[in-house]
Amino acid sequence: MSSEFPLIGDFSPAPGAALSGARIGVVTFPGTLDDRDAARAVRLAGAEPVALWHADESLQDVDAVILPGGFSYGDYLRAGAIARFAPMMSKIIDAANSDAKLPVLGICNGFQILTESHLLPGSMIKNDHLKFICRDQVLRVENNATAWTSQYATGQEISIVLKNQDGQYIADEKTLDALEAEGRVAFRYVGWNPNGSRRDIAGISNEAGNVVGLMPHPEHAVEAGYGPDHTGTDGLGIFTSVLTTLVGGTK
Amino acid sequence: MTAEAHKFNIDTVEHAATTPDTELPWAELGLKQNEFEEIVKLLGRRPTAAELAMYSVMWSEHCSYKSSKNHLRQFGEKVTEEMKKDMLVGIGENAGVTNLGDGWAVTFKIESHNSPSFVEPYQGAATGIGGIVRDIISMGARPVAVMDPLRFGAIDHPDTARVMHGAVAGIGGYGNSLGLPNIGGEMVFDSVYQGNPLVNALAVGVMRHEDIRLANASGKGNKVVLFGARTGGDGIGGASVLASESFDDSKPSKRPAVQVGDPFAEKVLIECCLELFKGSLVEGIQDLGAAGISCATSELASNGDGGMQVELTSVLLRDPTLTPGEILMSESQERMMAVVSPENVAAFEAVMEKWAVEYSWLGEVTDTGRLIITWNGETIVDVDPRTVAHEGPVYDRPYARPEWQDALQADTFRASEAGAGLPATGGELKAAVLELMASPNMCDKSWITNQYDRYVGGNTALSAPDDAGVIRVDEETGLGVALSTDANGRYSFLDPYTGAQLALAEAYRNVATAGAVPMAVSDCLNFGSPEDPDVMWQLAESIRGLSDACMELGVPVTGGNVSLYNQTGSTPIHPSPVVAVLGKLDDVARRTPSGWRNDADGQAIYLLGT
Amino acid sequence: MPRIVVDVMPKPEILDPQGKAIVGALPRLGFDAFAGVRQGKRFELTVEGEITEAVLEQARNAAETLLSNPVIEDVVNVEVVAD
Amino acid sequence: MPRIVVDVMPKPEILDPQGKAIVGALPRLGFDAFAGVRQGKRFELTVEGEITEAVLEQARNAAETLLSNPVIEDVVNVEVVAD
Ligand SMILES: Nc1ncnc2c1ncn2[C@@H]1O[C@H](COP(=O)(O)OP(=O)(O)O)[C@@H](O)[C@H]1O
Repeated sequence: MSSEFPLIGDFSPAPGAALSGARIGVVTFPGTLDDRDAARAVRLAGAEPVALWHADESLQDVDAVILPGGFSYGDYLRAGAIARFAPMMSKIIDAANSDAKLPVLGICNGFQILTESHLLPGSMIKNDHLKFICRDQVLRVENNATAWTSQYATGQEISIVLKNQDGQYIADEKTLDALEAEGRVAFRYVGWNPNGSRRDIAGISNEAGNVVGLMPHPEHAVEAGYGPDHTGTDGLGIFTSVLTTLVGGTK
Repeated sequence: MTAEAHKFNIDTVEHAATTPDTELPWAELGLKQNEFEEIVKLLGRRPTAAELAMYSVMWSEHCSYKSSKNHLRQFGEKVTEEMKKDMLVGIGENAGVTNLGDGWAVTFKIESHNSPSFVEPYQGAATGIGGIVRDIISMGARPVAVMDPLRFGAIDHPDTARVMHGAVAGIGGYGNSLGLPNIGGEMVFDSVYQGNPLVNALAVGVMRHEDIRLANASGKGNKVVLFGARTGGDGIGGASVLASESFDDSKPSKRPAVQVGDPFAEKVLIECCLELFKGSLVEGIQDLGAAGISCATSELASNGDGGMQVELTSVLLRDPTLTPGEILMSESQERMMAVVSPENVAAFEAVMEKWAVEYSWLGEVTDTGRLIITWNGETIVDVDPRTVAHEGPVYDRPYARPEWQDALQADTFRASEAGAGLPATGGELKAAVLELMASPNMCDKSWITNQYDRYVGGNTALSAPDDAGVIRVDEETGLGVALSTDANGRYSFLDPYTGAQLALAEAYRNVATAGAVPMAVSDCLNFGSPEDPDVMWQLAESIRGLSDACMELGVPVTGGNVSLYNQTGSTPIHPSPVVAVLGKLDDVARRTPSGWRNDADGQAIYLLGT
Repeated sequence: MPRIVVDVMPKPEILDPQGKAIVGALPRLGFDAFAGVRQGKRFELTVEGEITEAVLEQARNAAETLLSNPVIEDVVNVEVVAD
Repeated sequence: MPRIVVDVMPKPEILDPQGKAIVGALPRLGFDAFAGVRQGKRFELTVEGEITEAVLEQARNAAETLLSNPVIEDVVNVEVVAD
């Protein structure tokens, strides 16, 4: 394979990228699908994507980590259940809980891995209609005080891509009440709840706000022509948000 | 001899030579008397059980194209130099390869998985996607998209829901898990497909020119390796006579008639193969589809320059009771076979370990010109691989225009005669349009396409409900491809020659209206029994029509698939040549979506054509 | 309330991708005692009132027709469980 | 070969979408005896050799850590089955 032309979505930082100098890890598990897409989004946001392999134990000094979407281990047993035990996950769990509060974003299967890892509360079960669903989905940003949402306004509506089979977010009432009370609901579905998620929750954060998980896919809405309705780029804000967080700024 | 060697009553070549009169179940395995006699002539003795297994699957209609070969030649003959100029690999390999320029190449192919999808719709359709994707990987390409032309029985028939929902879920379940966007397809309901749904699947892949790989085993001393899933009894349920290799009365153990797909295993296999290609670690590679190891060993060997020696006990098994013949015939999914030079063995193994893919070394390439397969060192197959893979029987089946064709064509609808039924007022016209739009074959397909991931990969520039799917190949230049599949069984039934041409014309138009230059054609010819002269005529006419039209439009056929015996009892399906056209866009940013645009207020509408 | 439990397993000769993935994961977690895993389904049917032979017969029928796919699965158990 | 069976069911308070779909389908097929259905998982773990208490303990641990997610599921059964 020649290296001068990236094969479709290969990880190679675009020339002149990484202006911020930020390095963002994108983890690949066996069965991960959207790792190239997440790396592209990182690049378009101006940072450098760093490929992290599930079986390795070094975080390679990255400044933040993305657990991308897909079907790790085929989603067999439960979505995210087997991937959660990868060596790389132990490192990520430690780094996310450490004083440094490594920013971690879980998208779709990544969100499922985060709940299985107990970095985020609750769990995901099959969509209420039992089918895989792929559609353009409107979300409301409920909290822009997390590491991954600072570039949005609270209450802002964005349109990104939703695609999942096990996307119904559930938690017990106490947990749901606490999430709402603490402002940890990061995103809600607007207009239609596509999978039966409790209280229309599409994404949540941990207490510190450095760990965020969401079911829909912001990385599929970063380039005009390849996202919702052939034009949408609303997802880019997630990736620029973390860069802002890393340089210590806010909007 | 070890106990292992005695696990079965092994029918060795030596044994076969001394027992010429042993009764063999060639008829049960689907061979005709003349075919069996031909095998005996080729070998100069009766075949062993294992050889019989290999010949029977490789000489089946499905693998040998024995009824269609004489007609399919036209695809190779009716081509001009101009049509060949971008064809890097033509018909005959796993899939054809077309030059896209800038060092890029694209490969695509369409195949059927019709009867497995009727028996078990979810798994049948899922493994259909799996199989076509492996064809694309084995060319050295990264698969980038899939499509699924589907045909089911009447929408209100009680069995249609079972088949249709199962097949759609299976295509989604497998394709979505592979990370391949589904960029288009078809959905047709017609009672002719009631007992014979058509589940066709297309995959497209891209590669750099230097990454093109072919299925051949050359270089004496190079190692032969089987990797991916373990071999089970899948797909040999119908050939249970082989369960007792000595053909005595011992009871065959249970063999599944259906295959269950493991999309996760296939996704890992894709990444693992791409890593092998990147490191130039394989000399030749072949996917295992129908006819499994029989097909892979005989094709690799006969496309190479020598022979091959394989020890069959080295195959990793899921079911330890499989006999040698069954191992050779098994259709277990998610397996690949490769030829690796000795200096790359360690690097090859490192890639397998990284992806946790199981593998086993089976043997090596030789210069004997023979394919020799042993079982614990005893020879059970000793054949010229070309006689298995390429020089099977070819039939000139009789065909004739059916007697009923004239009556069928004469049965037309004339507005003047049936005038009373035509809409006369604006209101009636509106009602007629609404009725048409709500008919099963015209209405919205988003209930299907919403179950398919169209975004994964981030390169989908057009997908449903557009006329063609468009995929970006090069992120820097915007170079991309457009694809459409079409067929109309009713047109083809009325006139197979013109019907096939119309299918091509429609797919060609869909690609052109998306803004692409049509470049290549792949086709899946779904027909009834070739032993019926009416059906054989439909097949012959369709191929003649399609090849003439390809010549006329200047687009070559680079590959495809023939699916025969699609019939219930003696009633065949309508002739259904599904045609896929691939086109090129220099910059996918210039693609044209179909449908009115929101910002198009005040723009003029033109109707082009006659 | 008494329930009827229906157990459905993939046929032994059929590939079970889920079981295969679990077998691969177990040793990584230090569980080294298991040679194989197969994953099937367990259904619990609740009944209002008494579980008569007729109800049990319905459960057996439902197990064969709706709860399992006879092409790839076996119903291995239909029994009444009290608690 | 003796096996260890592990049964995992969705927690009672969690709505089970698959069970719900089955409850809806049963009466359409003429099965009217059932008030509710829940769908869980049944794992069969095979062991080479004898099933000792230590092996059974591993199975219990695997059931709690990998085979079930305590947020949504309960392990309802871990037992040895001979056949
Ligand atoms: N089985 C299918 N899989 C994927 N896409 C499909 C399928 N059936 C239809 N489509 C897509 O839905 C859209 C509408 O299909 P159709 O009504 O057949 O279009 P047309 O009549 O313009 O050919 C097209 O984009 C087509 O590719």
